[in-house]
Amino acid sequence: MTTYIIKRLIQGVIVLLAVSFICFLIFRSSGDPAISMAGQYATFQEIEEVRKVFGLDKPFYIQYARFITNAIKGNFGNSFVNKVPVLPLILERLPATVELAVSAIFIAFVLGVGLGVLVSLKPYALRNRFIMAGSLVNISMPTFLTGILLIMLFGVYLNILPPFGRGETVIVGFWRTGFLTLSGVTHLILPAFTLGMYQLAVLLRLTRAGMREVLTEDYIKTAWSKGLSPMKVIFKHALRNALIPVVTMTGLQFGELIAFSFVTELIFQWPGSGNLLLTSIYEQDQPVIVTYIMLAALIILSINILVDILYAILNPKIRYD
Amino acid sequence: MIEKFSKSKIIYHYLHDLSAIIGSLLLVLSILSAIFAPMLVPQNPYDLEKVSLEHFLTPPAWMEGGSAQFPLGTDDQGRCVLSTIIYGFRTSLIVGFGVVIVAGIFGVIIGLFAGYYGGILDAVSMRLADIFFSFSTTLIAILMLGLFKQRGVLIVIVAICIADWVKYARTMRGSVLEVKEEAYIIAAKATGANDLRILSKHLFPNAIPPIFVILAVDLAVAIMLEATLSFLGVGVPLTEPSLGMMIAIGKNYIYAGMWWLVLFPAAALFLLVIGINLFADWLREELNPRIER
Amino acid sequence: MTNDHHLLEVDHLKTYFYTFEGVAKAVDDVSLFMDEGETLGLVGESGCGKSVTAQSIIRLIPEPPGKIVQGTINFDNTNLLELDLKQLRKFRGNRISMIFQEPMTSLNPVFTIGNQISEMFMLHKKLNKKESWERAIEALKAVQIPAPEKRINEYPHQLSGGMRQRVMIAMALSCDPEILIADEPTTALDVTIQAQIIDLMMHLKEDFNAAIMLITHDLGVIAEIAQRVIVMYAGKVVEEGKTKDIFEEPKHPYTKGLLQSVPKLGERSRKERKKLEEIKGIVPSLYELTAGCSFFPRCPEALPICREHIPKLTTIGEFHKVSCWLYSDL
Amino acid sequence: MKKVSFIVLTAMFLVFLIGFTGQTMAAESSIVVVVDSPPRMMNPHGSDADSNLSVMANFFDGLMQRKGSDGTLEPALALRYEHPDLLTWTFYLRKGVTFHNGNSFTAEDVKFSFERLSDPKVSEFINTGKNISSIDVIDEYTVSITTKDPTPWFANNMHQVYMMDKESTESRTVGEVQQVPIGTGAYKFLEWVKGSYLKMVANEEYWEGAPPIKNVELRPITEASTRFAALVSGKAEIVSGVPVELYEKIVQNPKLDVISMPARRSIFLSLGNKPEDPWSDIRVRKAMYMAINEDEIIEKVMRGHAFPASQIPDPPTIGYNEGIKRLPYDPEMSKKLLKEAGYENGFEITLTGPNDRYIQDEQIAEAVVRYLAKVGIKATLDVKPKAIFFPEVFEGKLDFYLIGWFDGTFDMGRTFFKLIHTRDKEKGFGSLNGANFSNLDVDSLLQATASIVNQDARKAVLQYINKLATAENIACIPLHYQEDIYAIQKGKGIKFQPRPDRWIVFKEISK
Amino acid sequence: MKSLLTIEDLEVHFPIKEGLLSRIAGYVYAVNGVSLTVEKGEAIGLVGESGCGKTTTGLAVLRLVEPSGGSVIFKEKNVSRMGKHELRAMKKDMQIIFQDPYSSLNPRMTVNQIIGDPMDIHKVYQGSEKDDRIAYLLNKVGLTPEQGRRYPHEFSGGQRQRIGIARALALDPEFIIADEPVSALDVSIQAQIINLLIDLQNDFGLSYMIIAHDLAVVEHLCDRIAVMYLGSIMELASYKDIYLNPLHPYTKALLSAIPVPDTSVKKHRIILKGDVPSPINLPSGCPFHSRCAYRLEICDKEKPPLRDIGGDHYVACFLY
Repeated sequence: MTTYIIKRLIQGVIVLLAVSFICFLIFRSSGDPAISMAGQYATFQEIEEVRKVFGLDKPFYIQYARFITNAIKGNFGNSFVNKVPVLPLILERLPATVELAVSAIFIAFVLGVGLGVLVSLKPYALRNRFIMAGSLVNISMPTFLTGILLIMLFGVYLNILPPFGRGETVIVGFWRTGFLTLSGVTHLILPAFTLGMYQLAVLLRLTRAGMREVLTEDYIKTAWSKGLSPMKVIFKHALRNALIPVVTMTGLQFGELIAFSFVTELIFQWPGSGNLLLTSIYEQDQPVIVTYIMLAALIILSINILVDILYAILNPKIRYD
Repeated sequence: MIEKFSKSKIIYHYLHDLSAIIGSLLLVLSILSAIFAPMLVPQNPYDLEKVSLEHFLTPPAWMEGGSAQFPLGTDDQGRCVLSTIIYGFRTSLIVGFGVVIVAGIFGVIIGLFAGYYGGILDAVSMRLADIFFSFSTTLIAILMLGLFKQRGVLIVIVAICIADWVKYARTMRGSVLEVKEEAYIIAAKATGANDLRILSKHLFPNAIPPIFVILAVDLAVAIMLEATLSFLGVGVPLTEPSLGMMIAIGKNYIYAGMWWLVLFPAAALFLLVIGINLFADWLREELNPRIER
Repeated sequence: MTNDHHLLEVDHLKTYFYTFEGVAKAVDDVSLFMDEGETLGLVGESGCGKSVTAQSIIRLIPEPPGKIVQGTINFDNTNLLELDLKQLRKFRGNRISMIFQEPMTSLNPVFTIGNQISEMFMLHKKLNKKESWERAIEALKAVQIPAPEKRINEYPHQLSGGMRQRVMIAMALSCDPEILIADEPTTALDVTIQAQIIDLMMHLKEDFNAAIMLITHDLGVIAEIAQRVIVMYAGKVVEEGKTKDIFEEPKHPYTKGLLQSVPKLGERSRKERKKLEEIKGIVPSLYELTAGCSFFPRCPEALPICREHIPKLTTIGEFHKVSCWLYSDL
Repeated sequence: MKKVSFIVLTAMFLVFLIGFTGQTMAAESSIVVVVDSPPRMMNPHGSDADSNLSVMANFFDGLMQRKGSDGTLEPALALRYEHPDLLTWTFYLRKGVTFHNGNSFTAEDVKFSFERLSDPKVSEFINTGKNISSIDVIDEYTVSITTKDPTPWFANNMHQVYMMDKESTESRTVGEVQQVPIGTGAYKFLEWVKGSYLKMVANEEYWEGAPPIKNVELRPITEASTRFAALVSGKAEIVSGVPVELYEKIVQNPKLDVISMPARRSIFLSLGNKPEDPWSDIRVRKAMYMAINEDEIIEKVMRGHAFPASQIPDPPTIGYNEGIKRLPYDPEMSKKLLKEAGYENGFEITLTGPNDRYIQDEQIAEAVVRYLAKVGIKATLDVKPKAIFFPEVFEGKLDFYLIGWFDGTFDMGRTFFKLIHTRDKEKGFGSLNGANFSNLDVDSLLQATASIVNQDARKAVLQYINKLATAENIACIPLHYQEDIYAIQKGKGIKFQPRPDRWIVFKEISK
Repeated sequence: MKSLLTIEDLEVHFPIKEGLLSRIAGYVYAVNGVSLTVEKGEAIGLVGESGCGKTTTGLAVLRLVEPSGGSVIFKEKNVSRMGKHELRAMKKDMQIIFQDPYSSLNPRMTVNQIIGDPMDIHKVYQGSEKDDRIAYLLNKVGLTPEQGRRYPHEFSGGQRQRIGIARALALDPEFIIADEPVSALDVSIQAQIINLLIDLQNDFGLSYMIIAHDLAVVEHLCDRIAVMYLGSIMELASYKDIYLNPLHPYTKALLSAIPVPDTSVKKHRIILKGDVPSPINLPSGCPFHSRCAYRLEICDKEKPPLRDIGGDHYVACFLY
């Protein structure tokens, strides 16, 4: 197990380097940040000077090497646009994103697994056909559309839920949370559902497929033949097995949600890091983008490793030798 | 799985599965309307001379101020919404099929060789897959915009493919690893068949079915992605209408009460995608060896 | 005719499966009985309905597509088919228990074997966790698993096939059932392990005084341990009788053919090689049964009547019944 | 178990209460203002974007300030200035001004602030900074600044060069300076949650007297429709950048007032005249001009919220020429001109433009492309985010692009050097002349203006240059001046007068 | 006369990789020094329980798995040293039949294509000759030429096994390895396939290596039988000697464990203790010593060699 984790970490570092390199490459070849950094009225020479100050005149590989050496020391440089250190800039926005992602994945997991089990027991019942149709609707709607339609319905026509922003927040230690105020929670509802909707459908379908498969297994027959109650058979013997791929998927999706929820954040004007990323991309703020993507890769990677560990706990057969 | 692969059975199942029929009908209708768009539409939204600001923001025909010339109304540039939707299908389907064909072929080839030969080839291509997979497709597309500084259908296809081939490669690899162990592959080796023959005649045809399911699902995903990218303003150019862009434009008019700018393209996008998904669902069940219908 | 004090009595059981290809009459009018402490062998080829019969008894048929269409299953004066799930559960595992063919898949892979065995005690004996655990260790001891205190914390995949089947037996016998249904318990095992398991089952049967319904396609196993044998073919009982009668004086052409077609160890060494007697043709699909006797197309002794009419099970000796027109009249 | 959940619930309830009381407390003499783009940083020199300068105007003061709906230049931290020769500017500072941290404002702070301008790590006013050759502190309240080149508009720019406290800026880390502003402004910084809000509180010791509104919360919302939602739901008192497509809705809303203000920014299409291009022919350029139905653009695309423009500068700017008139919309004439020039069958051209910079920028460009198509010119539309677009302008690779301009100095001299002077890397002229327009007469006249200080003389020369470039040579096709639309909550007694530069200076608002 | 096939000290060890650099942490010792000869026209049986290496031995002979040591001489040529082309040509003479009639036929090919495939590969029987040959083979294995146009899933298990046999016969091989040819079939079908194999041997003068776990099947089909345990041959003798005069304790246990469908035969059953040890951690000395009732002191130290104790009866046990 330990060797496995070390192996994954080493792989992760390589992935991280590759990812940062690709991002760096794209942005180096995409535009000259010095132009916008020098101000509207700067002359060609002044821009050249700016380039020198920021080392943008150096060859690409030197810039990259410098970026990486600094990054190892924890210094990811300053934002070209905001001129402040990049890492705190992103971290400051992270709690909003994490809270959104956590709520979304919570909704998706609880409802997805619950409905998935329900549907798997009697796949042909009318009610369950409706649930399945609903899940199909969910996976057939791009997130932005879900968001807009929810805003249209609840924010504009019914006007019962706030359609944008994060509401009132409270600082607990270093963490700015919206969970603890009523306004924070109501603001969370629409974006969390928007973000979680697609995942909900995916988890529902995965649970259903898993349950349907598991329910035909011999050990379920054994469990019935032991005289166990349906609750025990379904929730202990069947669900535990069906959950293995579901938990894996949930973990992977959670990573994705934290790292790449910018579409939802954009639509709901959520002050999270995804929104920051999007703004930075439009503003070509290269240090923010590269750092963000590296951070995202790191988050996804750590979650993947955690998922693998969880997988091993859930599935005693796996020992990663 | 192969056991159940009887042709008559597939047709029978198909004809007895209402959702599969509805799904494929929706898909076929969209494809047909996309192909025959120039003959169908009241106004060609690509023809810059025909579109005129004169008719901007006309409501649907049945509403007050509506005109029979524009059954579903017009957008803020005076484009006929119905025509734009039909042309939008074109963009969606070109991107959708473009992605599944390009990413599919690339991914399948990589997966086939990685799975069959294993070793370094396998390790390298799968690590590569990890790297590309750790980006989200939307993000790649936005980054591509930075690289090319231009928008275009081709760039959208390339952008989506960059992360998308991974799905195919992984699925194909998994499928190949499974089929590789089948006795008929060993039997083919035992009769002295060379690698090329084994790959093409024995391995490929048997490892490919799971790809069909991915293909169908991915078509829907690619279409949704194109819409998302166009919605974000990094998809196809403004002059080549796409459903996502229509929604993006229309969203500014939600509060102004001009619902037709969002609702019609949204419904069109939704019907197209759900059609594909219905079909994909049916295909998945059909090709799934484990679940008896 | 039948003894009134049978432990289990299955009457005119019909279990059908409704699928795409049509209706599969997996069990078609099967009647059988079991007495206390006896070992009944249920033998037949794949798809003959022997497993479905057994699963019908404790109602494990998946619905849909399966359905018990007709019949009664009387156990201790109760018709099991009339019970609701809650009542039925008092029988399952407690008074009638079952072990399955694949020891690899019939234990839940994500729970320790201790967890899975102690569940039985908690459920049927209402013991607490600790007591159940201790009883589980005893049960493992009873099936001769070495170091049960250690093994009890292991997961199924950590055990060999033989060990797993022992665990299944321990679980099945944990509540002193009156009937143990063993569905191909040794088919997946090697012969030397099979010998161990059969030996174990026979010992335990005496200790627990349970009746065993042994379902297998292996005539050798039946010959060695069953007291009575039921031969099934295409969902129907074709012959039934004491083991000695069936093996030494088989009446039904199918039984005869089956016995002759099996290569017997040492036969060639003793009697020189000859070609095996084979039953021509293939096992019929349950969807394409003919109107008359299902064995008719393959039967070397077929009569014209066999094509048209299904023969009835006729008694031809003490406990010996056969379903063949050669032995009965219209 | 139960006990724990009880405690948790109570705790949550208490936090809720605190949350609510926090909300209600802020109600007294406070406003929430929604703007369309967020401040980037709290460093007054760090960004020359109006969105940032506007916010900084509340924390900081310049030596001068602009006031009122016409943007009159008035003294601020400087009481007056002298301009003894072409290169020298002497400022006499206001006495008794203190920074928010209590430090008093002196000539040393002015010197420090100007020096800071040329450090690219903290400043985007490099051009201004590098142009200064020396800063002499004459006494505690007098500073003399010498520029390298004659810069007639130097003082006109002083409202956006903010004065910082030398001591606190040097003693704090760069990061802290970027986050927490310490200025002399009418408002003191309270809290900034990036992406959410910026809170500030009145500076009771402000040299101009304490501002009427005590608490201000600034909420940036980039999505136009979301801004609207904030307004309608009553979450904001003042909203700037009201989308034109929602104008009617707001007017109809009885709870809202709409104020529209002609903005100074003009929108135009820049056009080059490289000899190999078809559009180097003045007839072609005229034809393109006449093909565009600007009235329809204003009516439909801008929903009537724009004014036709005939030139780049607006009336208050030095260089505005009343004599320049728009060419009429005449597609027939346009086709005729094209035929004369030998482009009967049109030609291909790419129209580039930003899609996140000006009001309806994308839509305007799209409409232009279609007008051109109607006279046979095949224009390809290529719109992109401003961060990609502007460097392309700078690199001078474009043929034809949509851009907007407004010069904070109210003097066209600086702008023309950027926009229509021939590109000259050595001298740094024409850096935003992205389509390579070149006219030597314009160039030489422009260079001559640098040493003209007399305002009337400047005006005359600049007007002439303007006419030469835009009317006679069609260096650009002017479209319109934008209109800024603000919405405010009715019945709260809010007095708000929009400024020509689109800044929102809170000390000018009362309630 | 030279033997048709000579296997000498054949070893197959599969590496187990683990750790960061995928270094080899150990081996699965599947086959450990197997020596055998097969004469022309002879059928030899390989019996043993699952995991004893009998299938691996069969695959290694055809080089479908690479042997780690030892040599395989087929028709006086060393198979282990053959190049790609030679190996391919060799497969004309040596073929294999698989256990699972369901997975051993390519589901995407018709029966005709399956049987014709080897002919295409080796470019023999082209054109109409090929069709004739396929029809002939189908007939030979008891199927009709019409059935050749169908796909494998349309057949029952026994029929599929016939197709597999027809494929093996396609190139007119001299030697066929049959890996558990009947174990997946129903009892009544097993006899049909066993009889077919006997008929084909008589008709074509084939040599067989029959790999099976069922001693009764092997006894019926084979002239000589090798009993394998943990990758080694324990005993090798004629079918008669194996049954009537088993010497190795393992052979004895195996024989006694097999239930006989005959109520008249009552016999004493030897129950072995425990499970077969893992082929990853081979026991020292005799592979069987941990379960052997007649264990001597030497048994856990030294591996007994396979010795001829007279009458072509080989046994690997220190008792003899």
